[in-house]
Amino acid sequence: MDHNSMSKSLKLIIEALLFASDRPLNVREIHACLPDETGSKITQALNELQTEYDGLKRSFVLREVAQGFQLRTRSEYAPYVLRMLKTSPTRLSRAALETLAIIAYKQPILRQEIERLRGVDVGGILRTLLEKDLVRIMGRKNLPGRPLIYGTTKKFLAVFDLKDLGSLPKLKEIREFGSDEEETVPISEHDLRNDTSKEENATGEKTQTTLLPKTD
Amino acid sequence: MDHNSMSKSLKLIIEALLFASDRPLNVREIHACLPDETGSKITQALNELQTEYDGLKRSFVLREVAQGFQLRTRSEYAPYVLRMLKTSPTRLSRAALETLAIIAYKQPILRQEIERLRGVDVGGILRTLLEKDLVRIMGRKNLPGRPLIYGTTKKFLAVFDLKDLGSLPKLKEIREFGSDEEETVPISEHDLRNDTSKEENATGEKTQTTLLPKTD
Amino acid sequence: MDYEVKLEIFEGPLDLLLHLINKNEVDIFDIPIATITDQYLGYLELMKTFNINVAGDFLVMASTLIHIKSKMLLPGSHEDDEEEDPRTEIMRPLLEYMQFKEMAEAFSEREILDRDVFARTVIPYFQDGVTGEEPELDVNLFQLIDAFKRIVDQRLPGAKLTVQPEQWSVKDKTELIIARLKEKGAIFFREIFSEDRTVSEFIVTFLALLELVHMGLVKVLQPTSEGDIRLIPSFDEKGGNGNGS
Repeated sequence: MDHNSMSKSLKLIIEALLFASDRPLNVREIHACLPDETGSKITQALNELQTEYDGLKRSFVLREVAQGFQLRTRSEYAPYVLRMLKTSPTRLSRAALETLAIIAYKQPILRQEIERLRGVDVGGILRTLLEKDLVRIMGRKNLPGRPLIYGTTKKFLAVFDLKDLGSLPKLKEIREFGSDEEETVPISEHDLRNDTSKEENATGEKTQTTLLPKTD
Repeated sequence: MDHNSMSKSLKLIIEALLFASDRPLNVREIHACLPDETGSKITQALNELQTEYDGLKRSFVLREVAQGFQLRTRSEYAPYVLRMLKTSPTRLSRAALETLAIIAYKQPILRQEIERLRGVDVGGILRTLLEKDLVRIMGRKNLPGRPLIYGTTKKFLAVFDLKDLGSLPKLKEIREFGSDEEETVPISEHDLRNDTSKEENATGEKTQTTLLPKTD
Repeated sequence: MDYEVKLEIFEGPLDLLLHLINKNEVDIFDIPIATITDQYLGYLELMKTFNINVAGDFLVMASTLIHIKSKMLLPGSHEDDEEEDPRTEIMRPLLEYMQFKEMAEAFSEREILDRDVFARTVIPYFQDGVTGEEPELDVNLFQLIDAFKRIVDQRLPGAKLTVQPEQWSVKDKTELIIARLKEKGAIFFREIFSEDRTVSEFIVTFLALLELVHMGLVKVLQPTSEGDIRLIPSFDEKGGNGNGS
């Protein structure tokens, strides 16, 4: 009885770990979170969970894949899941976000000016931003080669919940926020302040912006 | 019988969607994946799933947050999950929480009003809250200097386990000339919304931008 | 000295005042202003002793307290019904502050995401479970350029990529591509080069395509990584002249 409830709670702990993990977990990794349990008990609990989900006929199963165990939806639900994921917010990479920010603040702007500010080629990013309808071509500049002039779109305003471009916080206002010593996460505003520097910060690609689709 | 199995499969499809989503899904979004079902059937299925998870005593539950539904682990498993994720939990300083509380209850609100209520400069804290996407800039007030107006985000609701602004815990009124501290003033979402429109700030109530600080 | 030398850091004057009120266990609706003012000033002194920069907000409150204290000392003034209790000036903000402190406390006791409860995270695994209609693969600029290089190599082996005086303008080629897309709906990438004879012409055609892609007028798709790249129009006017079906 006691043993039973023990192993039940072990099973549930493992379930919680699998639930919250974004990748498969192997027995060793689970064991690291539960040092008081033995590896064989963990394996047993995993097997029991597997049987349990099959028995419960839920929409997900516990699959053993190369790298460990992972909760996955059953393949028969894939069409629905795919439909959901397709309407999911699209992500913008940090690089795209920075480019977008430069355009938003400096528009009307030429590509070469954006590239001067970012220090890298922005062709691909510009295309993505154009495709996502966040950026538009405003016209051409009377310069050799007639370069394109970029600016932001109406959708840009909608996506970032801005009434108009005037509602964009000014750089001065962002600077006035000062810094919070306690917990500071480096973020785009900061990069905006030091336009040209920060290029060597290549760790950046982790931060992503989620663009939530309009919900009306 | 047929009806029964129909609704069971609807429940399972919804479960699969919730399971595969990293954000709360609302009825409208689920409906978009299941155009043949009615909204009320989806709502019913969601409610049934909620009861079911509670009954099953699994490690996760279905919560209604940020005007949507999301599967979340039960709080008792937090220590294990944190160990697995190898991250420190979401943390906000006391000052940040106080500022957030002021913004949540008084929105739309100007920085100077927040500072009057807290008695100190809140620049650094505001920056942190904006970075963490708990607070957003709603627009500008028609006052000299066109100061920025602040409000809370959808992520704020999601992080603090709130269905909507109307489900904020009631603000305790401290009676000026009595000792009855139990009296409460209901602040409905409606009131908050009205305030918003008073500001002529029709930027819409949805938060569009989410900056996700990704955990490695 | 009566002070325990344990300097707490306060968020601001209201925070400090509230601390003194709690420490003295006095009623916020009947603050013993003289005592509290003395302790408040004592604390500021202590901060100075420790070389802590006393923020202006603290000093403003100090003068407010002294002002209230002097008002209270005037005989009878605070018993006069017609005049407001001078302490109201600090009582109101203190009450409001307390209210939000309490709410902040209530907030922190909630089941906070990524502290107490955890949601599912993005999982890309669904892809391998799905068969059939794989969505089109978006090609990036590099792949596009790479494909262009392949065509040049195939058609003009050993040709040197030297730029000659321009015979074709990007604008001409842009119009050509658009015309073809309007006519056929979708074309293969290599088709747009079918009439090109020189490397410079290739380049101009290619630049024209890039321009169109930049402007969002053409979408470039590649069904599989080895498959032929296809171009589809995405202009507003949909083809035009009555293609019934």
